[in-house]
Amino acid sequence: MTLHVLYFARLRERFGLAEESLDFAGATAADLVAHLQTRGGAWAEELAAGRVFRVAVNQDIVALDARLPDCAEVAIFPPVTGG
Amino acid sequence: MTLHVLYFARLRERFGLAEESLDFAGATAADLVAHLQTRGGAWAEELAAGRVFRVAVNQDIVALDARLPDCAEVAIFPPVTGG
Amino acid sequence: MRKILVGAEAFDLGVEVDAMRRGRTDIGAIASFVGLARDLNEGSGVAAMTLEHYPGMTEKALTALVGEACSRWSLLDVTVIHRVGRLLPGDPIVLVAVASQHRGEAFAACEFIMDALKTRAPFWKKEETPDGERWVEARASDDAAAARWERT
Amino acid sequence: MRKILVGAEAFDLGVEVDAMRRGRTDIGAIASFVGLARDLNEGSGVAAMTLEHYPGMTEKALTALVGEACSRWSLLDVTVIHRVGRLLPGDPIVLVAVASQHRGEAFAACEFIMDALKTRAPFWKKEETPDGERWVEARASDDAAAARWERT
Repeated sequence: MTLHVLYFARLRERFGLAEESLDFAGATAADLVAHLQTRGGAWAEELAAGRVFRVAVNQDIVALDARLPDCAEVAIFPPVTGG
Repeated sequence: MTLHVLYFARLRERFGLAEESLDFAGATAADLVAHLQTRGGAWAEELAAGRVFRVAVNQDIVALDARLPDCAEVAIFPPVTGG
Repeated sequence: MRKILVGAEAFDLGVEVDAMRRGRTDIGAIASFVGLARDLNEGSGVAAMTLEHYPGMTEKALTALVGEACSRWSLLDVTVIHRVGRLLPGDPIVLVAVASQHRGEAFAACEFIMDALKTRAPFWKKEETPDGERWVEARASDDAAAARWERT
Repeated sequence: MRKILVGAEAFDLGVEVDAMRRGRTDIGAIASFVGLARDLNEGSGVAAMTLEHYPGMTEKALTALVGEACSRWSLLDVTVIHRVGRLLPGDPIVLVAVASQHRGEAFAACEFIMDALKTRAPFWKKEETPDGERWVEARASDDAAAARWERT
């Protein structure tokens, strides 16, 4: 499936990337995270087990076992700190 | 002792009196209330046992058994309804 | 920095809150409240209301409850303004604004001051309704709201 | 009547609250909150901060949490404004104003919206300190504040 993936705040800076389109063979948010970890470097570090980050699918925050619909907009970002 | 007594809101209207100076022989706020009840009419009615009113001595709300200092400013009024 | 005002004049929330924060960079949170005269109360239309108070005791009571708020929470500034006299539906009656470093304290202190004011400050409302004038009765819900803040 | 706005522009609390009450006589209570940029956080001086957000999801998240507030409390109007971009100490960041017939609901909904916004709306703060730039870390106290509103 094709995904549009967005990164925000510290993750955007550490990955050096705000957004990308991905052809992706997995099924869930956890699969996507595992795939991104294989890129190594900041990807492996920031998305490692035990690191705290959030995943939103089509602009709703989801749990890591959420299934990804085709053409989904997926965003990965640190816990929010607004207000 | 001499007291300066003030009445507010519904009590002021029913007594037809906003303030008065009183020579008073009693000791407590309850004594003053009993004395005022003897005036009969609205006084007896509004200050009867079971009616809800407040007494302030020198601008602090007190319980009925509070002793009255000489020259005290005593106010009798309905429960407050500001804000 | 506390400002306590009782009078007939209208107030402006924006002006009061701007005055609190002007020239300061240590305030993180300002919680505020405005109470307004409604056109309906206890099922009757209200054409106007008149607020009576006990001059002297009013300021003393407000000062005491603001002081209590300042001793319970870490506050940077407090403003309380309460109008008296005749007011029309839609008119602001009371303003409470509380500045603090953090929002939890600002919210708690602002609500505490309003709840305490409702039961401890000597104001009385008289409403003009189609059936004539009537004094507003104290509400049990206001006593309950104030009692929430009592510490054991 | 709900107004939700995310942008770089400054806002004016007085203007927003006046807009809520203008021409109405049914509002009894307006609780409002303004969050401001402070010059100190976590022990470091803060010269400025930059707020980043997730355009689209921000508005969706704010709309959802305002809708949740409207379903939990009887509200007459709600305004939420959140700024993004670079802000200086003393600058207002966020405004929440809630109009209701009664103060208890206005206070509760206003505080709920702020607590929910802190944990559910995609904003991130980056501070400029003497030691360089740093992203603000999420605070456990914000999670705790939001959890207070969870219904069992």
